[in-house]
Amino acid sequence: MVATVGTRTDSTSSAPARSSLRTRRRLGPGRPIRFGPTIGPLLLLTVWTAGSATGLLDERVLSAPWTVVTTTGELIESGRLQANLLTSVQRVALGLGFGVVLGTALALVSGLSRWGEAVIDGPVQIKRAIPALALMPLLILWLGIGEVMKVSTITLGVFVPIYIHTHNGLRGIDSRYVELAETVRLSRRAFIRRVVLPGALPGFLLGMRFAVTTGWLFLVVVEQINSTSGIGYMMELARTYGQTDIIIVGLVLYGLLGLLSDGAVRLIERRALSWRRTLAD
Amino acid sequence: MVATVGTRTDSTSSAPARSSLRTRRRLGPGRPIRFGPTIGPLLLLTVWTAGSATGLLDERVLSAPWTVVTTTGELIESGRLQANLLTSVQRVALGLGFGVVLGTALALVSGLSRWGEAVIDGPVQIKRAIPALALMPLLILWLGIGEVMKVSTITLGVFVPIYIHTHNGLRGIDSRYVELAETVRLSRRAFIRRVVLPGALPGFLLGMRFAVTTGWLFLVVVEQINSTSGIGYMMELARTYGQTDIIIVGLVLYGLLGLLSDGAVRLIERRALSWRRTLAD
Amino acid sequence: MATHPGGLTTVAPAVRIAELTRSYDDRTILDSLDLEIRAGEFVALLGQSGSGKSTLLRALAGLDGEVAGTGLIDVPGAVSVVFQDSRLLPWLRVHDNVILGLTGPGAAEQGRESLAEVGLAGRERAWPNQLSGGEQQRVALARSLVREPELLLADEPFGALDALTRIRMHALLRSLCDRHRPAVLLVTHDVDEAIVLADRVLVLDGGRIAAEQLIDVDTPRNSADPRFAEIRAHLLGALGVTGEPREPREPRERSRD
Amino acid sequence: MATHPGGLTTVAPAVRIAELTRSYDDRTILDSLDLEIRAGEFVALLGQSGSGKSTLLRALAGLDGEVAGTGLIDVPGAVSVVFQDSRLLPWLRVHDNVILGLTGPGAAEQGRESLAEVGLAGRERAWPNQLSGGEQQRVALARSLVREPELLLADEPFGALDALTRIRMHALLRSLCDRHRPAVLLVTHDVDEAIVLADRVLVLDGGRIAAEQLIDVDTPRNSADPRFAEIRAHLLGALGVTGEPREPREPRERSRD
Amino acid sequence: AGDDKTVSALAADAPLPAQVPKGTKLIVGDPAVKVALTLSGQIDKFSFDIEWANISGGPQTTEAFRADALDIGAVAEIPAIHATWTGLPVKIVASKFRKDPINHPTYELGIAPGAGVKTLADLRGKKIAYSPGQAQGALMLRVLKKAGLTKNDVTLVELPSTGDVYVNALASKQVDVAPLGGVNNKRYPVKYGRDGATTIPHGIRDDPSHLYARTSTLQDPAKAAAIAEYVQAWARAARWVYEHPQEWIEGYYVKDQGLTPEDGRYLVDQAGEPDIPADWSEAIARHQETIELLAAETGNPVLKAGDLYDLRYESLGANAVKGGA
Ligand SMILES: Nc1ncnc2c1ncn2[C@@H]1O[C@H](COP(=O)(O)OP(=O)(O)OP(=O)(O)O)[C@@H](O)[C@H]1O
Ligand SMILES: Nc1ncnc2c1ncn2[C@@H]1O[C@H](COP(=O)(O)OP(=O)(O)OP(=O)(O)O)[C@@H](O)[C@H]1O
Ligand SMILES: [Mg+2]
Ligand SMILES: [Mg+2]
Repeated sequence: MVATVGTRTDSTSSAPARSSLRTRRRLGPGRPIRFGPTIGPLLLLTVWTAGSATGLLDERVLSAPWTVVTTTGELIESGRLQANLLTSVQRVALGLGFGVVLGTALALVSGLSRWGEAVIDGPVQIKRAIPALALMPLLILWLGIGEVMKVSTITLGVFVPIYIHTHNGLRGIDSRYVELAETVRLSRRAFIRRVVLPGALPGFLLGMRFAVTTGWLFLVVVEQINSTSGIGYMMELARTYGQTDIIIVGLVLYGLLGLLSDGAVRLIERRALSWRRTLAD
Repeated sequence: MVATVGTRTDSTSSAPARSSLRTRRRLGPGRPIRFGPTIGPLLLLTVWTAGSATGLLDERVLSAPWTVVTTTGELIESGRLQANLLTSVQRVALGLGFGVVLGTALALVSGLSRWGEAVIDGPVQIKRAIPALALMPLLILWLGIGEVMKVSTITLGVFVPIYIHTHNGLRGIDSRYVELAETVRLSRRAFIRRVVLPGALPGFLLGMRFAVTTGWLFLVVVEQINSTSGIGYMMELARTYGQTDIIIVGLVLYGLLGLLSDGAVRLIERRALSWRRTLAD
Repeated sequence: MATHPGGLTTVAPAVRIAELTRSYDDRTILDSLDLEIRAGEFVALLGQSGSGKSTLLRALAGLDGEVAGTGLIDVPGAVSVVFQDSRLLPWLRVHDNVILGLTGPGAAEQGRESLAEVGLAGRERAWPNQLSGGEQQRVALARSLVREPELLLADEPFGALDALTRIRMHALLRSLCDRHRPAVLLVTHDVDEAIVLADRVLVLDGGRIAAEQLIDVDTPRNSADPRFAEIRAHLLGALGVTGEPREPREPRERSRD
Repeated sequence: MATHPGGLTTVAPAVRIAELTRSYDDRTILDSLDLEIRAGEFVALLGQSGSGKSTLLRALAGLDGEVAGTGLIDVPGAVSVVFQDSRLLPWLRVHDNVILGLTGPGAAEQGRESLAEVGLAGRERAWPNQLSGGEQQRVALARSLVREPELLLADEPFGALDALTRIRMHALLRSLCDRHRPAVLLVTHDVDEAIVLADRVLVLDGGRIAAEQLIDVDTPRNSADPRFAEIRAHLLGALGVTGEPREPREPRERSRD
Repeated sequence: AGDDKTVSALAADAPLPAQVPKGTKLIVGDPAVKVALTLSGQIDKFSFDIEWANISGGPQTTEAFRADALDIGAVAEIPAIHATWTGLPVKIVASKFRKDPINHPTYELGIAPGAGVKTLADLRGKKIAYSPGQAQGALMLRVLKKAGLTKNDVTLVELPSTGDVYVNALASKQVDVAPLGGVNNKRYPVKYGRDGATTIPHGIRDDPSHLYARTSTLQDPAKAAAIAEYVQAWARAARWVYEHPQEWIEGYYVKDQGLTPEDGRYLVDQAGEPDIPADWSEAIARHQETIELLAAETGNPVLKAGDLYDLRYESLGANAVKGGA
C-alpha cells in the first residue's frame, strides 16, 4: 500500500498526488476557518431573527432584533445608553485593575509558600463559594453604599478567578524547570519573573477571560445599590418595569462585551503564548 | 566555598553537615504543612469568634459563631435544614451531572473540529457573559417554572466552566503528542480516550472546581423562583424576614460546601494527575 | 527486481522523494532533495546538527503540514516513527505507551514482550518520568518495533544508550528487519553504527544528499576490517571531520593550583 | 598538594561523597557509593542505561530532596548542571535561556558570545522548540559554560551531536576547563570520548563505582595509540561489552520479496 | 403563548359561566392562601385541578405570566400598572384591604439611628431609600407628597427592597429613612433600638392586595369560571385566617416560614381584620391616584384604573365570606 502526499505538488513531478496523507490522518482540528469566530454568533442571530419573524419567539419575552435595534437607537439618542455604559465601564475597569493585581499577588504568595497557601487558599475558596448577593450586607456595612463599595465588590469578584487560575497554573509548572532555576541559582525575584510568571501565564490568561466577564456580572449586582446610572441599573430597572426590549438591549450588550473582551484576551493569549505548539495550531 | 549536604546523614560519617543546600536554594514552596488546608479557615473562624466576642463584629449583621451553632442545632431539630439541603443537593447533583456531560461533549466537538468551534464557541462566550438572572425570563418561557427549569438553569451554569476549561486544556495539549498519535495511527476514538481526555484532564478538573461552586451559586438564583424548599429558598426567606442568624447559617453552609467540594476535586486531581511532577510537589 | 541495493532502479520504490524543499521562515532547510528507498532497504542518514535530518523524517511521516515547501513524497501506508525526543505520553504508563493504538487481544501481551526485549521487563507500570533517559528511549523503540511498519523512520533511537545496551538494541532492530523487511531510514550520529547496520549511508548537507555510500563490507562487519575503516574515513570526511586522530587536548598543568 | 590524579589523597577534595545511598521505591539505585573529585579534575562516568548516573548527578546538584536515601555529600557552592534533557525554558528565547540567572551589564554580550561558540550565532531570538535536537543540546551547553562553576555536572551533553560538532564542543569544554579549572563530572556513553577528555574514567554498576581507570595516555590522545585501545577494551569490558568486533548482522537475502 | 384563543373566546363583559368544565387547571401563585386552605381543610374542595406556584412579587409574576406558567398572581397595586404599560394586559379579579388601615399598615418608615426624623415633615433633606417600580417606591412618593415635599427636597437613594437590604442600609446609616414591611417593622427597632433606631407611621393607606390574571386568561371561559371559584375560596381563606390566628401562626408563620410564634403574633396583629369590599369604586379611585403618581414619575401614559379591574368578579369575594362566615 503506497500513499502519495503532494504538499503543494510540483507540476513537473510525474507521480500523481493520489491522496493527502495529512488530511487523511489528521487528528487535530485542522486549519482555522476564515472568520470562524463570527459564525456561531451570526448563526444565533439568524435563529433569533427567523424566530422573531415567524412569530415562534414571543416578541413580549424576546424582542425581535429589529426592535432591539430601534430601542438601542432610542437609548442612544436620549443619551441613556452612552451615559450608563460609561459609568459601568469605569467601575468594571477599576475593579478589574485592582482585582488582577490582588489576585496575582495572592496567587504568588500562596503558590510559592506553603504557609501562604495555608492561610490564603481556604478563605478564597470560601469566598468563592458564597453568593455575592449574600455578602452585600456585610460589604454595605463595612464600605457604605458609594463607589468604594461598588468597586470593592467587583474587585472581590474579579480577584477570585485570577487567583485560582494563576495559582493553578503556577502549581502546575513542571518541576524540571524549578530544578533548572535552582541550578542556575536564580534569585527569588528572577525566579518569579522568568519561570513562575511565564509558566503560569496560560493559567493567568484563562483567569483573565473569566475575570472580565465576572466583572460585568458583578456590575448587575452592585448597580442595584444606590445607583442611578450604569448598565446594571438600566437592566434592573427595566426588569422591575418589565421592559423586555430594554432588557434584551442589555443582554445583547452583555453578549457583545463578553465576545469582545474574550476575543481581546485570546488575542493577547495568542501573542503571549506564541512559543507554544499545541493541538490548536 | 564548600557546602555540605547531609540528607539524613549517617551518624558514622565524620564530616559534619554544615548547612542544607536544599533548604538554602529551594525556590519551590517546600514541604507540605501538616493540616495546612485547615489553617486558613480556622484562622477565619478565630477572627470571627474574636470579633464577635469583643463586639467588634456587630452580632446583628454577622451573628456570632455560637449563635450559628445553636441556630443550626434548632434548624436540624426542626428538620428544616436536612430537608432543604436534601432538595438542594438533588438539584445541584442533577444539574452538575448534566452540565459536566454537556460541557465535556461540547468542548470535545469544539476543540477537535474547526467547524465545531466556529459554531459552539461564540454562543458559549455569549451565554457566559449574560447574567443568569437576566436569562431567567427566557428560561421560564421555554421551560416553565418547575424542576425542569431549575435543573436546566443549573446545568447551563455548570456546563460553562466545564466547557471553557476542558476546551482550553484540550487546545493546550502539546502538538508533539498529537503528532505521536498520528504516527501510531490512533483512531479518533482512541485519540480522544488516550490523548485528548488525559491531556485536558488538568483543565477539566479545574473546571470541575468551578462547576461545583457555580452549581451552588445558581441554586440561590433558581430557588427564588417557585420553590418551597432548598437552601437557596431558606436563605431567601430568611433575608425577607431579616433572620440574620439563619442567613449566616446558610453562608457557613455554603462556605463548607465550597471547601469540601473543592477539597474533593483536589483530592481527585492529586490522584488522577499523579504522573505529574510540578512545582507543587 | 533489482537486487543491487541503492542506485537508480526502475522498480517501484517504497519511498520516493522528489524535489523536496522545506524552509522555516527564510531558511531553506531541504533544497530540492531527491531520495528513493527500496522496500526492505536499510538506509542510514548522517548529517551535521541542524542539517535537516529530522525535518526530512517529519516530512516523510507527513508531520510537516505547517512548514512551507514543495515536492513529492511517496510513502507506504504503515509508517512507524521513533522521534528524536522519546515522546512518551506522560499520562500513560510505560506499557500503555508501548501498545498505544494497537488493537486486538494480543496487544497487551505483545507490549509486555516488546518491553522485555528492550530490557524493561517489570517496569510496565512505571510512569515515563520515572525512567532514565535511556530507558525512555528504549520504550519508544519498543513502541515502534511492536508494530509492523512498511517504513520505519528512526531519529537517533540509540543516542542515549550505553555501548552494551546499544549492541543489544542493534540486534533487536536487525531481527525486526529480518522478520518484516521494512524500509528503514535511521538517523544516527555514530558513523560506525551506520556502517554496521545499513545497506546504504547518506550524508545530508546543504539541504541535499551530499554523499551516498553503499556498504559493501562483508558481514559480520568488523570495524577492524580495512574496507570498514575506509568507508568510515570517507563518511567522516563528508561530515567535515578530517584526520582520524581526535583533536588534541591541551596538556594541562596538573600541579598548579 | 598531591599531583597524582585520582586515588586516595588526603587533600581536601572539591567533591566528596561518602556512603551515598539512594532508592526509588524499593529499588536501591546507589548503594553506599563513595567518590571524591579533586578541584580541577575531569572525571568521566560510564555506566549502563539505568545504572544511576543521572541519579548520582542529581544528588550532587542537590536536586533529589524527595528521594529516599542516606549519605554525605560535599560540593562546592557554584555548581553548573547540563541536564540529560536539554531543559530549556520553552517560554524564553534561546538567548534568554543562556543568560538565565546571570546578572551584570556584560551578561547579554557573554550570552551572545557563548551562543556563537556553540555555533548558534544568529539564532538568539529563536524559541527553543524551533531548534533541532542537537541545537537545543548546544544551547544547554552554552548556558552551563557561560557561568564559571567550581563543579560542572554534565549529563550526556554531546549525545545528540554529530562527529564534527562533537569535536568542536570537546574543544570548547576543554578551553573552559583550562581557563577556570572546575571539577568536572561528565556522563557519557561514548567510551572514546571519555578517554579523550577525562583524567579519570569511572564505571558505575550495581550502585557503586565498579571500575576506575586513570587515563595515562599522552596528549594529543589518538585512538590508534595502543594504550588508548587497551584502556578502551578494559572499559568496554567493565561495561559488559566483550570482544571488539560488533555482533554480526544476520546476512539478509536481498533478492527475496 | 398567552393569546391562544379557545374555540369561543369569552367576551370581556359576557357573564361568567357557572360551571367549571372537567379538566380545567389553574396555576396559582399565592403560597400563603395555599397554606390557609390546607389548614382549614378546604384545599381539596375545588371542582378543578389547581397547581400551586411559589411565585410572588411583580417582576416574577410578570415573567411567569409571559411564559404562560401562571394564571393568577397575588400582588399589590403596582405590578398591574407596569404590566399594562409594557404590553401585558391584565385585570384584577379580587381585592382585599384592611380594616382600620392607618393603624394596620403594611409598611412603616424605618428611621436610621440618629437621623432625627419624628414626623413626616422631618424628611426634608434626608436620604431616603427608594426602589422604583416596587410598591415601596410608590409609597415613598406618596409619603413625600403628603409631607408637602418634592423629590428635590430629599435625596433618593435607589436601593432594591429585596430581603434585608433596607434594614442593613438603615443600620449602617447609609440611608436615613426607608420603608420597612412585615416582620422587619418589629425586628428593626428591637435590634437597633439601643442605637436610636425607630420607626414612624406614614399615615397613608398601603393595604391593597389583589389577585390578578392576564386578560387572555379571562377570555378562556373555563379558566374564567375556575377563577371565580378560586376568588371565593380565597376570600374564605382570608376570613379563616383572621378567625383562627393561633392555627395560622402555628401552621404558616412558624412551621412554613420558620418564624418564631412571637413574630407570627406580631404579623397577625399587624394585619388586623381583612376587608373584602363588595364595591370596588373606592379602591379604583385610590388606584387611579397611584397611576397618576407613577405616570408622572416614569413618563408613561395615564391609564384608567377602572380598566384594570374585571368588575364581573367584584362581589364574588365579599359574598363568599358573607355566606361562609
Ligand atoms: N519549527 C521550526 N522553526 C524554525 N526553524 C526550525 C524549526 N524546526 C527546525 N528548525 C531549524 O531547521 C534546521 C534543521 O532542523 P532539524 O531538526 O531537521 O535538524 P537535524 O538535522 O535533525 O539536527 P539534529 O541532529 O541537531 O537533530 C535547524 O537549523 C533548526 O533550527
Ligand atoms: N522518579 C523515579 N521514580 C522511580 N524510579 C526512578 C525515578 N527516576 C529514576 N528511576 C530509576 O532509577 C534508575 C536509575 O536512573 P538514572 O536516571 O539515574 O539512570 P542513568 O544511569 O542516568 O540511565 P541513562 O543512561 O539511561 O540515562 C532507573 O532504573 C530509573 O528507572
Ligand atoms: Mg534532529
Ligand atoms: Mg541518565
